[in-house]
Amino acid sequence: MPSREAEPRLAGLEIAGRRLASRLLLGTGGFQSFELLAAAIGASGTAVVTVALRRIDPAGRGSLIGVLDAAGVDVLPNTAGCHTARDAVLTARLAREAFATDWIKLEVIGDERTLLPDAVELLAAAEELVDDGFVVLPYTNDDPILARRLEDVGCAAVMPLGSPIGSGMGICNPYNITLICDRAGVPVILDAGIGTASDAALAIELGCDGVLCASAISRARDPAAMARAVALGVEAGELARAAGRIERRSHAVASTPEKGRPVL
Amino acid sequence: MPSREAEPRLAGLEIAGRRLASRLLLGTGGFQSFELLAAAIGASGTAVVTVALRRIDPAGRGSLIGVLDAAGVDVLPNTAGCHTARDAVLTARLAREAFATDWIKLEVIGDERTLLPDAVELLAAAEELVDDGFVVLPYTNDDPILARRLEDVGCAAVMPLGSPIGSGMGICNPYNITLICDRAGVPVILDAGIGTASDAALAIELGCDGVLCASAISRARDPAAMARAVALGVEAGELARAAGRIERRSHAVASTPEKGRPVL
Amino acid sequence: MPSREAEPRLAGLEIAGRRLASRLLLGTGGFQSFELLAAAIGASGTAVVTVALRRIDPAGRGSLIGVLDAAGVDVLPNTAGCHTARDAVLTARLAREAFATDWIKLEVIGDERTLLPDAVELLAAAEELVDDGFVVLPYTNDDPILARRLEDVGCAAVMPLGSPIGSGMGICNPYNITLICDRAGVPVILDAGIGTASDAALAIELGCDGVLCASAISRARDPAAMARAVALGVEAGELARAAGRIERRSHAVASTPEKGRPVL
Amino acid sequence: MPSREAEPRLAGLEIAGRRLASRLLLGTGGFQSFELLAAAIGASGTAVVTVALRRIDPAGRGSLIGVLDAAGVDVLPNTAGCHTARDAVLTARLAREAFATDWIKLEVIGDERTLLPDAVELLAAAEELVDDGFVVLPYTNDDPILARRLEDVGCAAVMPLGSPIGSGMGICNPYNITLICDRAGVPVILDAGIGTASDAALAIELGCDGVLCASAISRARDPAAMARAVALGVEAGELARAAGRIERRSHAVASTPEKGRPVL
Amino acid sequence: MIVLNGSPRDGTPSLGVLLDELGLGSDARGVAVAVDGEVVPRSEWDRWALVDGARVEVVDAIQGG
Amino acid sequence: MIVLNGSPRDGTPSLGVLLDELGLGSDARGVAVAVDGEVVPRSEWDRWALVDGARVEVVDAIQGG
Amino acid sequence: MIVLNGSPRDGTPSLGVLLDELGLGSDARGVAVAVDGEVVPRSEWDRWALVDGARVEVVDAIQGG
Amino acid sequence: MIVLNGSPRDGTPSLGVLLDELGLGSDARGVAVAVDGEVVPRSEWDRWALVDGARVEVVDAIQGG
Repeated sequence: MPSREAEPRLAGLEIAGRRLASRLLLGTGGFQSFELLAAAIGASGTAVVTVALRRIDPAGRGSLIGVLDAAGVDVLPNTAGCHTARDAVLTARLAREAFATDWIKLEVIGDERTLLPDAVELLAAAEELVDDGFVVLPYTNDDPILARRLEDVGCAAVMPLGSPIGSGMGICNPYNITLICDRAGVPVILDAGIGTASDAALAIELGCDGVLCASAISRARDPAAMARAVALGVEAGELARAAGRIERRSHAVASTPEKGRPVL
Repeated sequence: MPSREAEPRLAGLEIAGRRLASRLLLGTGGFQSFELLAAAIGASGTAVVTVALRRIDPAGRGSLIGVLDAAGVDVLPNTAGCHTARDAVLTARLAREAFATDWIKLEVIGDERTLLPDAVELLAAAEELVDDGFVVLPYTNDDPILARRLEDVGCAAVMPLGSPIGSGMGICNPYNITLICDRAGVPVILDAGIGTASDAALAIELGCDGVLCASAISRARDPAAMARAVALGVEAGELARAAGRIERRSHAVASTPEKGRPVL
Repeated sequence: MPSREAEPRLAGLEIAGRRLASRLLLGTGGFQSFELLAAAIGASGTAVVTVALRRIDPAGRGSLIGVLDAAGVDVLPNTAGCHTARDAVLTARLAREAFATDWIKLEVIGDERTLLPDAVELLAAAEELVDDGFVVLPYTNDDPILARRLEDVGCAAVMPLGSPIGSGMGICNPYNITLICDRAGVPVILDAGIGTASDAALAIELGCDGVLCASAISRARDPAAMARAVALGVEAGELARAAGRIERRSHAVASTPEKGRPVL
Repeated sequence: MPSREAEPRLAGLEIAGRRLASRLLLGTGGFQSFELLAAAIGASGTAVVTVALRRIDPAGRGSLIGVLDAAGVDVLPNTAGCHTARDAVLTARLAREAFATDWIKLEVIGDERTLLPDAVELLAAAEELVDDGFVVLPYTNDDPILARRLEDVGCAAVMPLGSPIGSGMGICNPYNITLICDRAGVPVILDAGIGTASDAALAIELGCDGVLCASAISRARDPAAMARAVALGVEAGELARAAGRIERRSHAVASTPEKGRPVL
Repeated sequence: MIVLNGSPRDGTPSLGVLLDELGLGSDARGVAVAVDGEVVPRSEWDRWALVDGARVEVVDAIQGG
Repeated sequence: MIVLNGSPRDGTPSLGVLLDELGLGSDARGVAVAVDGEVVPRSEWDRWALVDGARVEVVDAIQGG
Repeated sequence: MIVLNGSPRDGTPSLGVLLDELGLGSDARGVAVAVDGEVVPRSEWDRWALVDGARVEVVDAIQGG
Repeated sequence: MIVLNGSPRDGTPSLGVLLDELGLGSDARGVAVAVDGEVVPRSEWDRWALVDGARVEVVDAIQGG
């Protein structure tokens, strides 16, 4: 078996010059306890987890940051819930203060029901944040043109959805994801829609450089086991893509030769 | 993460009372050299590989058996190329003599072009071989009724196809595979059609107990890497199924709570 | 527009030398009243409807036959509910007496839950009924090999399912249906699984010669409207197939030339 | 059968207060001759066809307008080939002068290879053209948020793609099309990707109010036959949607009652 | 005693008498008869004798399939 | 000199003269004209003056999408 | 009066005092502050004055997607 | 004459002799023999007689499926 060391592209994901130890990014939303979160982080092998900002609870601050520190992962703040470029930009700036990072997972959604991104606001926010020095990772839809425009304004990666957040429907339009990957000059991270390990493997096989997964793991019956499953799926997909799969054929190809068959 | 020891079902596949160390079975057809075959066996972690019987080449016998011995895997002979129950039964008996095993991967095909199994001849052959003391693993189509009848006549497992042999189309009808798995009292091994790692993961997630893979590995650009990829896919699928995936929903479910969003 | 007269293949379906005025066959099960049934027959334009046989209700015989006579359609009795070749053969003989027809829609199911056909019993029954002079139209699964064997024993048509009876899932495995159509020497009638008009159109486009539809029509909110919809779908599919569709391409092809675009 | 008169929604498509006699719009690109174009228009029953503007050929002007006049159809000019809002707005104004119509099919594409729309430029152009008094029908991607924003700025309809122009891949993401239809307050016209009649039927069944079809018809082997096929597909889909289809079920539902089966 | 459509019934009438009672003449459309697993041709309904314990199935057309 | 549909052309005729040469009257259907990026209303074709170097685009209806 | 996270609150303390009351020093991790739609850099928390009616948002890290 | 794997061959050797010629002892792994459609158990290779015209199939393990 070819050693993974021999294949630099298998060595992990690089975003904005920073090498991540894993192609799997983990969303922290939805875990029922810090223990389950910590276990899932460990099982996933992830190096980066997302967090959000909400009004402080004066009654008692959680120890989320402590948990993440103990797990040794970096924090990627998001702008979840923002509907306008203005909101998202301000939220990103708050996040920079809160976490001392200029990385931001940019979310600008179009409505509460679908949580789908708003292309126009998203692009405007991305441009402003890039100008302001942020490393912008935008959650986007599966439109190849928008993905390229996000790259053109300087985003460090693009994060197209497979299907709506939390839906678990997997990748509704693999064709579009392939188009995005084929033309991207920055890493493509499949974000949203993953339901299970095979979805993650498929994302990588289609050409994605990474996968961000939240609900599929945090809301699984056994989050840590699913974290490990998705991590293995990512790894499987990565090896499979590098291995050069057979082409799909609409006819059979014998795996045992006909020649020499005895006449009995 | 729950230890795999704690979950007996993760400990491997058991057929006819024999525990296999891996849920992945490897077909040996299509490898360009014994070296590539040996490397793929190693990378796959498989415990069982298929072989076929053809008229002996007097000019020089290969060392296939030696390679498989060295790899420490068991041999599962097949009846590839047989079109009738009679042919398949005789071939199985030859195989029993050749390999000193009563395990047989039973193939009775309907035509050369599709290599699809012939339901009637397959069932007749299975019944006769079971009566003759064989441990019968039939390559079958994705018909749930035929799968159950094969089980009813005493087959030790059923091996439905995902799509035609060597086609790499994956699982054309996941619904039927699910039906087969839901109702099977013997192990279900997805045989034929696997093209890449995510297909293997999906097979296990749908409920299959194992996967048999030949062309997807042997004809990949890098067979050993693909062997490892498919093995990881199987493992990923296994963990994911045990972890209890989220349900598919046709609407979004926020992974970040709306409550407490600041007004900026 | 090419006249339909100019295209003999558009003139209808021919089975066992009998030309049917419509490619749509209608199942009579599930209609809530004879009035709805009569309206659906009219709206569908069908020439053949299926009926079943059950123990007579001494309290009062229905006027089903009268309704069908008034509608001017031929009766195709079925063997619904039979699990064995013996049962099905006897039921077919009862039907011959009851309806003075040697046409039989042969159903031999494997279980009550899936209502999927049992390949072995089906083929045995088909062979016996053909020998007994019946015009046999077997309800079969989507296995191309079984379809060919049914043809080989003398069936006048083959009726593969798209998905289970009454499920409305459409055509789960279009690949198999295409294989069946490509190789059939007798008419192929898609039976079971149709949910709506586009499913019927697709069946014909894939190469089927006809469609049999029951639940999709009889259990629709407005059965007569759905009957007309499915009939139009069949006609649309027929014309489309004859018209020679464009190939699927994975890239765009401009429908407006780029040449001559003004510079504004 | 319910009369179509009794169902106002079956009476056709209304855009910006103008009732169209057919839900099918025809693109004129790709026809090999005016004769084929005229035949397809007739066979399609369409009331509206698209045209484009290109630098005049001094050697000899065609009689396209004459053909369309003779066919009695209205002209819907497009802005095909435009990459920026500015270009598209200017082209729309040229079209208004050329055809004395304020209707415009707005296309602003992101690149030549995919011909996919550019969300940001499209929305900007739409807003400007609406302000300028145009009746704007934008060719858009399948993003539900963009569709709503186009409606919000005053577009008279939205025209999402099923798949790239001329690809014939049908509807790649039915889920998104359903989302768009469920929430639209203006007519939704499926534009681009249709390959055959069943695709058109499906579009309407998903909830679309109309279908625009060019290459599938103009590049079919027999364009007029395909025009008629697609028109029937649209009509079939319309009736089927109104008829209230059965739900999809993952299990069988007998169409013949079990009760009263004789014991033979 | 005979068994008609699964229900025991006293007496052992001829098939013709039994069908008469059910109001079924030999021109009854959509109807067929089996006795002890054998189909009785319509033309023989009148003269077909039933033995004691005969299982008679009389079936009629219903909506189906 | 003007540029007509991308091709340089000697002289600086009025737009009306230019269109006459192309055989296009103000009733020409499917035709439109832009000069230097501005659409010229059909009603003003006759009296529209062209300056030296003007870029004139004259477009016609073609089959399209 | 100021508005802290949407709730009116008597008095107009300095931001530093307000954060002290919340137990937040300038080394509080995962916390950020905006006043009237402007983010206040952590280094200026101590010396930032609040005007009457100021809208203060103090946010904390939570689990999220 | 016998037919070995489809090819006619002069003489009628015993099976043991024939296999010896092919270099196959009874411990040859992956090999099996059928004569006239009947599988010959390995233990009987040595003593199995061939009749004139016998169809002998000798098969070996190959890569497959």
